[in-house]
Amino acid sequence: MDLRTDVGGLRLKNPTILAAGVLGTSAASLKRVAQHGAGAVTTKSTGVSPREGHPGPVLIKTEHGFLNAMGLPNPSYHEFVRELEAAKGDVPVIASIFGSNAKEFEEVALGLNKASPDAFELNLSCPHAEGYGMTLGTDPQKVKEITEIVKNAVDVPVWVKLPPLMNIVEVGLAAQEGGADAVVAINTIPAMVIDVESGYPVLGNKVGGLSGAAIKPVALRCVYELYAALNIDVIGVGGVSSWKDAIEFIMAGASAVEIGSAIYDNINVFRNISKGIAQFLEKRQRTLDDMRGVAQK
Amino acid sequence: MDLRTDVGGLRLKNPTILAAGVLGTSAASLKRVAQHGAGAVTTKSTGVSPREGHPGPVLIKTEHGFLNAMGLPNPSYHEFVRELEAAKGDVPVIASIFGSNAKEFEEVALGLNKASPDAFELNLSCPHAEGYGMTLGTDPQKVKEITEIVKNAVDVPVWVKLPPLMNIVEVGLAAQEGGADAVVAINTIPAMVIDVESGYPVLGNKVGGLSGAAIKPVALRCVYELYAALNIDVIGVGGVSSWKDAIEFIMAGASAVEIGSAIYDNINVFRNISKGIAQFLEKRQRTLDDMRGVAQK
Amino acid sequence: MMPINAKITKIVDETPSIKTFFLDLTLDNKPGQFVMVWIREVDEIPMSPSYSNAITVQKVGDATSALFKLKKGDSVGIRGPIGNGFTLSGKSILLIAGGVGAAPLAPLVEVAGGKKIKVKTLLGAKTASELLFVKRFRSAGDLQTATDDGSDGHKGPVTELLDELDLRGYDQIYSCGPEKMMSRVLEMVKGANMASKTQFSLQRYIKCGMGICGTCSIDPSGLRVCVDGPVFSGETLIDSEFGRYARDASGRKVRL
Amino acid sequence: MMPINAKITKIVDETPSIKTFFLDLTLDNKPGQFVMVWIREVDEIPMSPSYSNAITVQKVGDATSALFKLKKGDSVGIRGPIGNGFTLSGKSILLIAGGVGAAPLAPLVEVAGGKKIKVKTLLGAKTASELLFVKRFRSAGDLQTATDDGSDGHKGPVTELLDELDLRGYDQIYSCGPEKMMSRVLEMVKGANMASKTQFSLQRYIKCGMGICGTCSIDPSGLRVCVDGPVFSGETLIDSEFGRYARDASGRKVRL
Ligand SMILES: Cc1cc2nc3c(=O)[nH]c(=O)nc-3n(C[C@H](O)[C@H](O)[C@H](O)COP(=O)(O)OP(=O)(O)OC[C@H]3O[C@@H](n4cnc5c(N)ncnc54)[C@H](O)[C@@H]3O)c2cc1C
Ligand SMILES: Cc1cc2nc3c(=O)[nH]c(=O)nc-3n(C[C@H](O)[C@H](O)[C@H](O)COP(=O)(O)OP(=O)(O)OC[C@H]3O[C@@H](n4cnc5c(N)ncnc54)[C@H](O)[C@@H]3O)c2cc1C
Ligand SMILES: Cc1cc2nc3c(=O)[nH]c(=O)nc-3n(C[C@H](O)[C@H](O)[C@H](O)COP(=O)(O)O)c2cc1C
Ligand SMILES: Cc1cc2nc3c(=O)[nH]c(=O)nc-3n(C[C@H](O)[C@H](O)[C@H](O)COP(=O)(O)O)c2cc1C
Ligand code: FES
Ligand code: FES
Repeated sequence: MDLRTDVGGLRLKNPTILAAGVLGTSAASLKRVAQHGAGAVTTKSTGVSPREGHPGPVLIKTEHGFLNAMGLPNPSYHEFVRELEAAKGDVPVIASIFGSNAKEFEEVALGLNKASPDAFELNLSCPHAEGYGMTLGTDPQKVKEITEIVKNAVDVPVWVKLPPLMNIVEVGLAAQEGGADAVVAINTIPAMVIDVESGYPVLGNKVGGLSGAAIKPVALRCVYELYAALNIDVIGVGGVSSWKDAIEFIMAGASAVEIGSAIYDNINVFRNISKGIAQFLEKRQRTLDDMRGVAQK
Repeated sequence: MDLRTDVGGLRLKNPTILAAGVLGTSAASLKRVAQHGAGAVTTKSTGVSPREGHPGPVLIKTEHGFLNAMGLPNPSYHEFVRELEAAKGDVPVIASIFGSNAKEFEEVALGLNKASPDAFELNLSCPHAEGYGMTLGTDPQKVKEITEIVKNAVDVPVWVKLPPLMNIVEVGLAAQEGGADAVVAINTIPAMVIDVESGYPVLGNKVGGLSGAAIKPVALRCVYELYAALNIDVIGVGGVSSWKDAIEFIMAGASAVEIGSAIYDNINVFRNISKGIAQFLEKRQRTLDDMRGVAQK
Repeated sequence: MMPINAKITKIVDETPSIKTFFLDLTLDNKPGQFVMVWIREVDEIPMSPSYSNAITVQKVGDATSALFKLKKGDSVGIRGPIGNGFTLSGKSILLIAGGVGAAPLAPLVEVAGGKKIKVKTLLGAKTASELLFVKRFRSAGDLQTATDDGSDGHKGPVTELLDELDLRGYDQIYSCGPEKMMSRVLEMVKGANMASKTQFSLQRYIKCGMGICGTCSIDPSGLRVCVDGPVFSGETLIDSEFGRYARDASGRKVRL
Repeated sequence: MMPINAKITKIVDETPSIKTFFLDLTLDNKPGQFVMVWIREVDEIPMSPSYSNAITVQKVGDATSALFKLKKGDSVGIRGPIGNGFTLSGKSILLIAGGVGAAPLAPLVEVAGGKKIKVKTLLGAKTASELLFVKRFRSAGDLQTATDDGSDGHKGPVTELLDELDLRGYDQIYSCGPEKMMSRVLEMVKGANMASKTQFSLQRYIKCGMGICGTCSIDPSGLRVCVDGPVFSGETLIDSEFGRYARDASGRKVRL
């Protein structure tokens, strides 16, 4: 079964993509994920200067998902450009970048562009790093401005990763107006867990972002609404861990899915999901394109 | 162990409250919940005219929570005022009301006020009824205006139920400025589930609201942020099903918790949670007041 | 509980207004439990399985009409089984069924037959052609029928057949059908001091089918038909709303 | 996996820089697996249990200093056990431990002792007073020590003791300690064709401890120290970053 598919300006061998911030800090790690079947891989989000991230605990498995407050640790684009270069080869590599304003986004994009990533993903949605991510991604004007400046700076496709807003369509439209080739929905949902024995919030940063199975129905709703309203591709992310999850997203309108937390159970998740999707399509004698958006009634 | 507590202008015998929209359509049902240990009960949200609600399925148990799109079915305040009257007696009864604008809220509040509810809860947060709930609750100006008008119309405490916004503090402050005696956080999160066999969204209304365990960390974050920023009481709701959950909310700053979906497992959830809280406090020789907000570091 | 996809494998016309839909699924329910049937794009409605793999439906409105339009090979979504179902007990039982209310009672008599329990059924309908599952009741025991027009059996309400019976002669009594009919049964079993030994399957507006929304709560107990029922002992129903009113989709009281 | 609250029941000074913290919790780990220790308000750091209910910690920075300030009765949060741990095999094994690297090896020799496996340990430290768990290693088998200042045993790096041994005489070799030391061990076992029979416990910056964040991935395999390790066969480490560089909290390469 042919799972090749065009997604936001890239051609992928299958519609499963490694999500940003997961196993994306080194070329070796990205390549290992590619070898486990991912159709494309996204790097950890990179910024203008090195950040150590928040103190631990930085990631907790909750009963129904995962909660993280990594705090955007990264060695800066100056350092990361070498990893990015080395990461290329197997499958398309998408460089996730962040900044506190349009200028910083441009600087990082230009810096990493030397390593010729296959696409950029703008992190306008990380919920636990003051002044970054979500702080910008909730403002349609800023989303448009940042998308435009990066789009003008580079020649490869630019994807915009959105926070799980009630009015996600509004920022999705802003990204589209800014020239985005695709939107990616969703980043984690701001959340917290408290240790009742000690009375402390468990994360070092207290508040973090919820991912995994718990958020899947929220992500699916976002994809559904974005697909109905936008003309550009929508990439679904949030709680995908099985081929059924992936098909749900595709039926909601996703061109591809990104996978993060499910790595915890099995790094083979990409291969397993591709296999499951292929079997599903074969049984029905349908293609991915046939399935895309069928839940839009 | 004494669990009596003052919450948003009411004195409750324990800090567990039946959430709006759950077993709240008749006096008999509300009284049955009171008999199972609830410290107070909230009615189904009532509006100006009868609504049948959305076609089914209206409620689905997902892997990690519940998804509903009831669509605010209610017989109108004209009819419901009699149920409200009959519901009184055992524990405080909170009348949940909705409308499409401040005038409608006022009309419903005045109408139900004849039955002397112990408090009003303004539903500014239901996510799946076009023109109601969340549509208003995302706008701080409207939240303030509606709170003010109801507050002026009635003499009992007025609580404002908020949607799970990223910037929930902003609308919480608006409710406080409008004179609210407490804020209640959170209502369900807009979400959906798709049936991969048929390609249909499962809910009759397609999009609904996610409740239950999946949303607990999100609700907890909202309560934590509201408690830090507001001077009025915060009531936590979202995924409470055990005494540990309740203690987490209290440590985050909640004066009480509302319980909805957990009824599914056991209508005795109120009694069980009160018992668990009492044991926890006894072991530590602490009171509810000692525990409130200890996670605010 | 998510709906499971079920394909319709066969459709049988039972009466002019009632069809049985066989599914490629074992419903795994006790007689009297029900499933929620999702007719896509229309609604989700409660149905008590009439066989281990079938529902028997009377066309009464939107959703049932949409269901009647489905063909072999089409599919519906199924959630369930839900609720308590009937409790079989004793050596000799009596059933009073009206209309499509025969649907959950037919599998009950078959289980009873397997357990060598003596069964007597009183089956009513508007007219002869609307009598449901006549063969199934007859082969499981004694059957008496009643029709409004006298086209089969006794002419008049099926409850009139009760007048001739000594209700105390039965260990347990079961009833399912129009509420007016069941309410008459309740009066009679109450009179015979048999209310606590009579099980009624109630029909109320079911929305969530999960005991959460409260739509199906009955007065004055607040018990939920969907999860605390749909089968209730006659004793529970005495002095309740049963036979007097129900609530519509909005929660408004509607006289019966 | 949420942190479990563990109360400190006893604190033992092992060496001037190392303390053992006993907890009211059974850690239930294989030797070489680790737990994440949450020192509230400070950080969460990886530690390999030294007993079934204890961790043995060297003070090196913020979190370990904060841990050293805790008293009996205070508590920490524990997540784990995490990772693969050592695999015991053969009849005669050799251990090379440096500094606090002795922590996970001491329980290993005790398990080996219980299985009648012959154990020889080479234990190194800066100075005599810093030699960790001398008694435990000695009672489990043969022990040779080395100190930088010659205050006990051989004067010089512990790896120099390897020169005198026939490495092929051992069925399996285990090493834990400073990476410079382990990297020298790797060279020697490689020379003796024993790399595939040698298990190294690696220390890398661990953030999530769940195999998700990628902080601990090593070049060029991309294997994660936290879940694919922390124990790796020497064969896996040949021509890797091991002994040459690691990454700091930001992901920047740091030469060793
Ligand atoms: C536990 C239970 C088991 C049932 N088993 C059967 C069965 O085996 N066979 C059968 O034919 N019928 C059965 N019914 C009745 C059946 O559910 C209704 O006839 C059906 O829901 C009507 O749907 P509609 O859209 O076609 O009718 P509508 O146009 O919606 O209304 C027609 C009538 O059906 C009632 N009704 C509508 N929706 C519901 C609902 N969700 N729940 C309850 N009543 C409703 C209305 O009050 C009205 O009186 C059962 C009902 C219950 C509660
Ligand atoms: C699997 C494993 C098992 C370990 N077992 C033990 C043990 O049993 N006893 C013991 O004393 N030490 C052990 N360590 C090392 C211990 O985790 C570090 O010494 C500790 O994290 C230092 O924290 P700090 O804040 O005090 O030091 P910092 O001030 O943060 O730094 C001091 C040094 O510790 C390293 N370090 C800091 N944080 C981490 C981290 N999260 N993960 C790894 N290294 C870090 C830094 O790179 C630096 O070299 C183990 C490490 C690993 C990876
Ligand atoms: C540990 C961790 C780190 C993450 N780091 C980033 C990041 O750097 N940039 C980003 O855009 N998203 C980041 N995310 C969000 C994921 O890319 C993804 O949007 C989210 O986890 C939902 O997908 P999932 O449920 O498959 O994990 C991170 C998620 C996790 C769990
Ligand atoms: C079936 C159902 C109906 C609901 N109806 C209402 C409602 O009418 N008004 C309202 O404010 N909230 C309503 N809610 C939201 C709940 O009151 C509550 O905020 C939410 O379910 C989260 O709490 P839980 O996780 O304990 O269920 C409803 C929730 C459910 C599950
Ligand atoms: S139908 Fe919702 S409680 Fe019974
Ligand atoms: S520390 Fe996160 S993957 Fe190992």
